[in-house]
Amino acid sequence: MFKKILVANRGEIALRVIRSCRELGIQTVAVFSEADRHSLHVRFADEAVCIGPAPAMKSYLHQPSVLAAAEVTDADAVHPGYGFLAENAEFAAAVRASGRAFIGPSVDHLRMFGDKLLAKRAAKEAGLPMLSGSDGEAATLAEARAAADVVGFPVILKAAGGGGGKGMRIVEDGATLDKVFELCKAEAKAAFGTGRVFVERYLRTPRHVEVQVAGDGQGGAIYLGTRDCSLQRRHQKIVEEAPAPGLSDKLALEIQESAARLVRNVGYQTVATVEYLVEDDRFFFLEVNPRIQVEHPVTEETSGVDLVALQIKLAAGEKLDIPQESIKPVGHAIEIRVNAEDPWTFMPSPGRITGYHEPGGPGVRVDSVAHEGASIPPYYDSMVAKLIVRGRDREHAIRKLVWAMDEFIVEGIKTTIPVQRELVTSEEFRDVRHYTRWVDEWLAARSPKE
Amino acid sequence: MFKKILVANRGEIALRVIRSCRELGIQTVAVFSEADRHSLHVRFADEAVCIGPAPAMKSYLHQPSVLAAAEVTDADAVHPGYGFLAENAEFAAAVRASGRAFIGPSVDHLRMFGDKLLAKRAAKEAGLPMLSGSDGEAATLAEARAAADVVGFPVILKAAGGGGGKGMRIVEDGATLDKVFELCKAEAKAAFGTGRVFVERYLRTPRHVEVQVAGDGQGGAIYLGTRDCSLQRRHQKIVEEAPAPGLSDKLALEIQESAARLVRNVGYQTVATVEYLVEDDRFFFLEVNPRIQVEHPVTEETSGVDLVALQIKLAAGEKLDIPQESIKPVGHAIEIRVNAEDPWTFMPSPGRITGYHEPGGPGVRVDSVAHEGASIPPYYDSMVAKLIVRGRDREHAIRKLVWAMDEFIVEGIKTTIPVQRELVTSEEFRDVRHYTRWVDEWLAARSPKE
Amino acid sequence: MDLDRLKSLIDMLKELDVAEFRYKDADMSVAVRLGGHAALPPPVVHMPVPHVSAAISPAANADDGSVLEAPMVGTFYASSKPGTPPFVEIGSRVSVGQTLCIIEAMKLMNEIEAEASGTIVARLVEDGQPVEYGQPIFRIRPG
Amino acid sequence: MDLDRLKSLIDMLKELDVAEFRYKDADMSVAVRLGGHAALPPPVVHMPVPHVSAAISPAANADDGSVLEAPMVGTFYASSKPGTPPFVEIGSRVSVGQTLCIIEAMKLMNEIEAEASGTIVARLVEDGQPVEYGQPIFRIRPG
Repeated sequence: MFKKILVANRGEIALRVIRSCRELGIQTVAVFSEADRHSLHVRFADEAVCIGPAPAMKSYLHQPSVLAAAEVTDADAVHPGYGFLAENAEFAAAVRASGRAFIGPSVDHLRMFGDKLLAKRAAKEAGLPMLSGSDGEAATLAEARAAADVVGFPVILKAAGGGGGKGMRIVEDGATLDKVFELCKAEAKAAFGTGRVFVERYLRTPRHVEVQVAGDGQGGAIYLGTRDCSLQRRHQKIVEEAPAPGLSDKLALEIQESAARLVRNVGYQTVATVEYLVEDDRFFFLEVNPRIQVEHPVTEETSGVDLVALQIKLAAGEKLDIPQESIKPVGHAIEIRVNAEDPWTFMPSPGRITGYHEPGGPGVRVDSVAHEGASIPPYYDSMVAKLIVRGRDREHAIRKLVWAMDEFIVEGIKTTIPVQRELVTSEEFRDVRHYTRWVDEWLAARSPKE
Repeated sequence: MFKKILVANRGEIALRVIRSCRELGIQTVAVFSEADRHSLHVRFADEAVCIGPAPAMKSYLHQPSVLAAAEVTDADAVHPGYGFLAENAEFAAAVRASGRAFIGPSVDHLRMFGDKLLAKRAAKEAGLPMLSGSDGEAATLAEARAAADVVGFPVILKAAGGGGGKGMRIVEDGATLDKVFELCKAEAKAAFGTGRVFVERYLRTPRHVEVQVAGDGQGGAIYLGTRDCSLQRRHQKIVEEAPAPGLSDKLALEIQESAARLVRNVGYQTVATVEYLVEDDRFFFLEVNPRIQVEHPVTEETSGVDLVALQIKLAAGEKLDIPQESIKPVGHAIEIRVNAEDPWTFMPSPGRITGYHEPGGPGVRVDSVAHEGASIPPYYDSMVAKLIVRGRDREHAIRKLVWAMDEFIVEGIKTTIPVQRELVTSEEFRDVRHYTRWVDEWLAARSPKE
Repeated sequence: MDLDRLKSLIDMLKELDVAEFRYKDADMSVAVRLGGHAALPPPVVHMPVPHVSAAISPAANADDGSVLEAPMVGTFYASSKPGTPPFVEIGSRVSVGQTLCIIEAMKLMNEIEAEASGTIVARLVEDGQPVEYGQPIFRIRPG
Repeated sequence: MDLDRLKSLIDMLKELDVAEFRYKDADMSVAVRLGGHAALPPPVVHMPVPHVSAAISPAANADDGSVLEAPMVGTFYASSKPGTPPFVEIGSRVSVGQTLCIIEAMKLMNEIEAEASGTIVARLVEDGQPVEYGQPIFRIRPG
């Protein structure tokens, strides 16, 4: 097992990693920018190194500084958290070249799942149900037109280098496709370094369902349950739950087995999330996130498995010691991302927290580094806390969540709690009639001027 | 079900009750003394009434004020929490006389379990194993001598009106008994209103094991698991865990079944704790606490049952809807009472909290109304928070607890966390070699001058 | 220098969470800086607590006499029975021991008496309304 | 000084979320700074963070010249190779662009140069020690 892990991240996920390290008896090194000198992730690590000024490009994203911090502290592994360098194959390679473990997948798997076309090919080879489309790159407008004509408009044009809601465009008709195709390729090239794009069938009202999986790179792979993250604003998840509600037992089993099959098929080692779109009892492969995800706690709460500890153990070369049969998710868990944003315009609201109280009691979990007197800096994402509740069933979890939100005091800055409260108490959410673009439509209908 | 519950308490237990009420859709009324005007239990209730000045005798213990608050707010039930008026039969009778529900047992059961002699008789009738002794009141010195001679010195002389560690004295020999007997009776009379005392065998190194039970007054009674609270300082519990470690399956089953039998036998309605002493694989009835207890969360975490919600439902006349077979405790939970006290002298350390961060993450629960800027007033008990952790097994729970304690920031006042950290990491605790007076001996050995 | 007035000033500044204070006029000048620990920071509670008394408007100006606070929780009655005239009206002269109102709690009618003689300036609670401990019920100008 | 008027003033300032207030007229002047908002309260972190730099004593007096901070994370070397004399000593005159030390990170030797000419007053890091970004490494009196 590792002796000392450098946590190449900040905020709640850095503290989350430190928590599991402490339980496993592993020393920790925090890195921080000048803006985060007083952050609790710094206080709770055994050692801490300032790696640069506030802008992420000069600190958390600056690979030489992170690597040098690992070197001077003699850390034998690096945990990237999520975001920042977590899916950066070059960084993973550099960490490993320096003789340290990168707590994440192989460089090949990072490249495979970082490229949507390669990911789709791997999913197809594993027999996962795919959205119809160009079946590979649409290199020319003619190829894109041909694919769109077969699939039927509207189609979605996606950049191979995109993902997580970035680099995609809905195209309503052929004339529009003619107009935007080259532009899209140019944009993709500029944003992601590759101009390869592809055409996919566009679903109108899909739900976002994903499966938490883990593989040990030695032929072992398990699934740990489904999650539904269909409450999204502009493709950004704001509420997540486990298990995904409203799936038939058959569908839930199929979707999970297919996810584990993909992981097993490519010999993947560590935790990952396989994402799907679900519409009308059918599911379609979307993408793979080869890292720990923001919403991992809802799976922890239902499965009882510490996913970060599992991730660390797998990175250390341990075999998967959890038989599939032993994973029996219990109850229902929901997470909201409490962001420092105006709840209706979603404008960032950085600043100092002047009053703070976290909800507690049975079934309530808060992952956060916030406290009274702490500042949410304007340089990074706006997350203040993750609030996770666990109930006997979905209805119980929703009731518990509503009260926990009412009990969550964050003063001095605005948070997204008010909009999340309305969303989780809506009839659409209760009856599972929501879909990935529902929040956007609901917000537009709510304030037509926005 | 009730429409509006007045919570006749303060601090974390008041908030705990409010949390379950919210989940059940019940309105809440907080009462508060002038010292607690800014307490979070006041903020989170739907209504709040100031019932008097800071001293408890003039506010939380002042029955007319509490009753009047229920009257003016039109509450249809009163939840007493623990401490204060929770076991006061006169108060329970007055609440019921005013046409409201008292969320607790019947007046008869409060009287029965409030009098240790009546409680012992009930336990004996239910066939529970009893400590040998005077078998009822030792009305005269001669009776006490006779009982002590049979049992063998040292014996313990207990006041019928005592309980919870109060009103008892260890008597080493006959000469001492002669000297203290009348004094004890006089002290008991002064402290508890009754001078009745009894003689019991004294165990040198017992563990304190208790069973969480619930009855519906209609013949239904279940047990929800064992707890061990053997880490005590001067009879005050400071660390509690569930299940009780080191009991054989047979003993654990017997002790739990006997507890449920007692509750069933007397037709008890609501939650209670049956307390035992355990020594050398034998168990002996100690007393019954007819209320929700401070340490109830460890049972909630292992059984998955919301005990406060259950208590409220039972008070509303609902039948016990949880079959005994469905209670399958999972994992291990430990609670520490974070008190505002010097960790080594246990001198109260009231004052203002200048920095505060609660631990979080998987398996960590905090029940508290503390926050940065809050004050721990000198008028009441010194509890700042209850920290509860849940692990796969006892060893995992201890590891998690240690880190959670390290992560708990309470600045501006002293807390008991440092002594609790040493206790739970001791070999004696790990190997379950501790007993009810072990902490006192350990403390004395640690600093001989104390 | 009047020490008592100075103490009142500092007490007030502390209560108001003032960090620094300077004052100067023809007669005097004073400068006070309050220590970090002395001043209580504002509590988390900023929102009004929905007290039973929330609907009752707070007392007016501080120089409008002294406030009589409810000595107990209960229901405020201005008169001995419904339909009868109130014990006192605005402008009434009252003397020590005179009954000003009734606070009823648990069927007990508690007569609340004047602690000093003076003139009723304001009644701060409506007839039949609940009051909590310490809630202002009358404003009385002494004399 | 009228305490009641003063209280009303401060109440108003607080309500308006004013941090500092000064007023002066012919008769009087008053200045108030309100706690809480004006000055940032100390952060929760009171205990020294066990930085890699924890062992290094902080720079002395502020007037002892200006501080040169490490521009990157790495290992500090006072000389180009072990056993060779250091680039600079205490009392050395240095000019702009002169190499003062090396910070090694990921096998890269980064020469750190003087940004201004002056005299080395103190070296704040020991040879071979790790440094973090922004950590003071030299104190230099300009001129």
